[in-house]
Amino acid sequence: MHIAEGYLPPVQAAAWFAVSTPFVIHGTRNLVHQVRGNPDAKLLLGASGAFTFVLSALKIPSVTGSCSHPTGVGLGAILFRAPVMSVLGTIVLLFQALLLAHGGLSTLGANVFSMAIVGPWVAYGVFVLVRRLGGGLGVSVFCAAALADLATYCVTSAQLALAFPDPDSGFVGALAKFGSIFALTQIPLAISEGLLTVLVVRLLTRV
Amino acid sequence: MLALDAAAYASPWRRRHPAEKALLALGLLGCALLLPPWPGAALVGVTAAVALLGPAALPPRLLARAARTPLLFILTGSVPMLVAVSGPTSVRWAPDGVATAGATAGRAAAALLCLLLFAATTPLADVLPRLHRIGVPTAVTEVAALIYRMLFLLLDSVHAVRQAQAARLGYRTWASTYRSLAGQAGAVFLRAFSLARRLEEGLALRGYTGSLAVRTEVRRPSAAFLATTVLLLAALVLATRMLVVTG
Amino acid sequence: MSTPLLELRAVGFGYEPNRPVLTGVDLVVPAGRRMAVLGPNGGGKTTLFRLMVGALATESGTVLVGGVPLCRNRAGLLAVRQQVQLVLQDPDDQLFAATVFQDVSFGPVNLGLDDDQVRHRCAEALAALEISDLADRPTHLLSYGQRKRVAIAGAVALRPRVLILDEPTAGLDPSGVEALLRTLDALHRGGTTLLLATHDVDLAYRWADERVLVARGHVRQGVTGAELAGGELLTGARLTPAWAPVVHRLLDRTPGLAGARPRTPTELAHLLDPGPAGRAGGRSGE
Amino acid sequence: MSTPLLELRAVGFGYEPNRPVLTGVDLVVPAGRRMAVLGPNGGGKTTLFRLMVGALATESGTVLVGGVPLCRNRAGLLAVRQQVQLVLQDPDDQLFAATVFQDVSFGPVNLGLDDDQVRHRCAEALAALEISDLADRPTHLLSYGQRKRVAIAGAVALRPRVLILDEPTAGLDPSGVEALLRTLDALHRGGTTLLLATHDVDLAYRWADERVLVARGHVRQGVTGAELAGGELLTGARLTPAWAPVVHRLLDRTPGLAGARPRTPTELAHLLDPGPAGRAGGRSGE
Repeated sequence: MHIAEGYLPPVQAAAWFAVSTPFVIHGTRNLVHQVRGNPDAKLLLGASGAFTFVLSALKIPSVTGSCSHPTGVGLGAILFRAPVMSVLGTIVLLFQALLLAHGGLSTLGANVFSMAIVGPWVAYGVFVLVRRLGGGLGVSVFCAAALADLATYCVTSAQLALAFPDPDSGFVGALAKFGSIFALTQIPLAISEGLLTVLVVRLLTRV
Repeated sequence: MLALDAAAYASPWRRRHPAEKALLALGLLGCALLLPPWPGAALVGVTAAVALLGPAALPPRLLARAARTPLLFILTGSVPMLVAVSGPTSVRWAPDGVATAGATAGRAAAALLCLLLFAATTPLADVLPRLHRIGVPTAVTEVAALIYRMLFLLLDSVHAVRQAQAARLGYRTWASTYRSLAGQAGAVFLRAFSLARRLEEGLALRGYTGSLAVRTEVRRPSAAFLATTVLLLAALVLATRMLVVTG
Repeated sequence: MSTPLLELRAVGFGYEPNRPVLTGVDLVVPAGRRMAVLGPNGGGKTTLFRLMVGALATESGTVLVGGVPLCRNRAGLLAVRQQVQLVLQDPDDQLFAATVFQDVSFGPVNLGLDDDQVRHRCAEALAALEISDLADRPTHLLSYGQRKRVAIAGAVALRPRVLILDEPTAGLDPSGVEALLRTLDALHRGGTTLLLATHDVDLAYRWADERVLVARGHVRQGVTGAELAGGELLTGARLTPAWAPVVHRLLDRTPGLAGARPRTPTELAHLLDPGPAGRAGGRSGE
Repeated sequence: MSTPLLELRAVGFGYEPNRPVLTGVDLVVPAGRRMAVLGPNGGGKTTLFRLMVGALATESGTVLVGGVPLCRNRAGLLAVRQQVQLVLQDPDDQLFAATVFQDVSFGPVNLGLDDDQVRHRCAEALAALEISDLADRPTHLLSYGQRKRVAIAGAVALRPRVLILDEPTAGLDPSGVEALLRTLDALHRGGTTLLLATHDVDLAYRWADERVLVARGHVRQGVTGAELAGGELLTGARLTPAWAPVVHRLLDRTPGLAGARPRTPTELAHLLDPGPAGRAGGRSGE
């Protein structure tokens, strides 16, 4: 769920940069530390980032007949933990903006917050929680990936609702409007992504 | 393989210093965001489009292809602004709906053209090794450069895997499509990590011990280009002001 | 004469407008033939193959599969894919399941066959490629040559009438090449028509029933042995001549050896010295 | 005699205990030689190369670089890498930077050279590989053959005295192979000692000053042309004989051609028919 370039009013775009920055800095410290201890980690991180980019470029069919893209953050967070995903996610979002015109530079802060921060943290949190509650690997992975996808979409809807409150019912009404228009594609997509992630993890645990 | 990326390498502005193009495109982007959408964003959008199709010589076909998907998103995103809701059943046309939606879509479309102006003229290869000069930690720029190199190898493989699956009837039914997609993701995952391992060995042979520093091609920012850009931006701001006052 | 399995008539294609990759291609693939497709890298071999299996749409001209024009809708592609299978050069691009058996079963499962039939098809394909013992192995732990065989088995499991192989011998060592060619010959005896791309002119000379040259956007069928001995055609295609046809000319001048037609150095050595050394070499070269 | 650039004495190695990959390897690489290293896949060629550059530690025996025993600490490896460079078969295993120039600059920058020297070294290496025009091009938009040259340029930029190339001709078409060999010969004339792994016996026969056979864990230096014509040694290494030495035996029996030593089919064709056709072919094969 990328917010397009220039879509947010300048003040809000700047505010989202301010919100995201501490998380990305924290992730960057984490990454720099990891790389200093083990130079070969750079190559693994590079591979992970490239994998996330390519995963998000897979076209998966959704109910409406159109194709949509998985976010890839669920799998990424399960495999590489949330803080590092915030940096890799930021790089990937920048690449998506510059290589695919998907998302944008002014909306990078907002997109980073929904897709590189909230998504991975929710995925990671849900995964750990469901595992602790005794869920199997499949169930945990499904919940993590599907909920991460849903959380990303909720955050994006909220960001848009904040920017464009409804003239009658304000933020809540706008949230309902944006939420329902994207729910059409996003709920089936979240389920798809959950199922797909389970299949991938199964494939990977078998090899 | 990625049309915008390939266009950036083929662009007549390829050899310009990335800072020149950044000033122009980001300056225009700033104007698109900060100036009133009418007539500011409109002027900026036209300027960016003229720069892209004129001196930057981007083929119009490519511009249309690159802009299609984001424009679709901009338009769907504007639909909710047209209506106002106060309850589950009470929906009416929003009083300023058309104005808000129009202003937002106009601003976003202009901003998109600014983004494309940068993306279609400035290869990431020229940007990434210079990012450390503006304070991005080297570890991050080096990882970003590796991502950039590896993603093309992986896109190649995903493309080939998809073809091979189609040849073996992998997209006949809903179920086979999901199986095929999982296969693609799994294959790319394994590819990504074998790539990392092999590159690790290959780079060790080249003497890698922790730094992936490289030299970039020599380019100097052109003072004329920078000055023209500043003048252009100032002219845009002034023109918008005047139009707002007179309008 | 019976209908050719595959036929191209005046086919033209380009990836970008006004930059043709192939023009005016006429090609007939009769049943039961072993064809070698020779050409330099970037000469259009892979493009030709992708047109043949409907992975690309022709710009002009027609592709006929079993006499019927190829139609790139769902049903048409399904029909083509059960008759013609293309195996790409890099096996890693075609293996995506966890184990060899799962990978080979991909096609039969997608055909909607029942469990028993899927098993039967897989067993058959694995046996044909002489890799039945690898069935349960994870694909990514196999050697390059083994992965090549698994990729071919995945195509064979669909029981195609025509099997197209893009550079199947690339990256194999001489004994690997010989072993693969023996396996392909067994498939051929089983009734499969084979097209094999290569830039090894000697290989094309000794293995194929017919040679096709693809270079500079043009396709030339029925290339003769004499043409593979050197000359304009090869030079134009940036290929080097084969030894065998040149050696045959030399043999015709050598007292007592005129008319001999050895296809490999081993056969030539055996001809020169039919003693035990020659014969020992003969065994290794087969 | 001067000290050999590289020497292996009684070297043994295995990846797992009690499963030796190489045993009792003695090998001398004198300065200025062009050596072909022949052997089947999995025969130990790549392992041998990795031992030579210190990427693997010997289990027994010694590797001497310029007469000095190779020491695998940081300083020792740095010293070796400035003298001996290994280029792997797949260029994608060694290319990591976004453009050709950036990639080639990695080695010199890593050596700590100043900016001018780095640029000088890069220009020199790109010119040696005849890819100066590619300097600005992105790595991911190059052809396979171009990427191979960039990978070699990355090694050449370190000005090694010995350049080891693992299967550099694999995947190239005949004209690509010839062009690369010409480039390597130019490097050789410039003073670089070359080791080139291949399983093309004909290539080893015609290109190299000396041939080394690596098979079944053993290394045999100074393989003769007669041995490449067939026999135990080749059979044991699962390699097929070369045409040229067998053809030479045939020529010695042919009236008027005894003693002629053509190394390629083109040269043989020219010998049989020194007319314009032969000459035209001659140009293409060079």
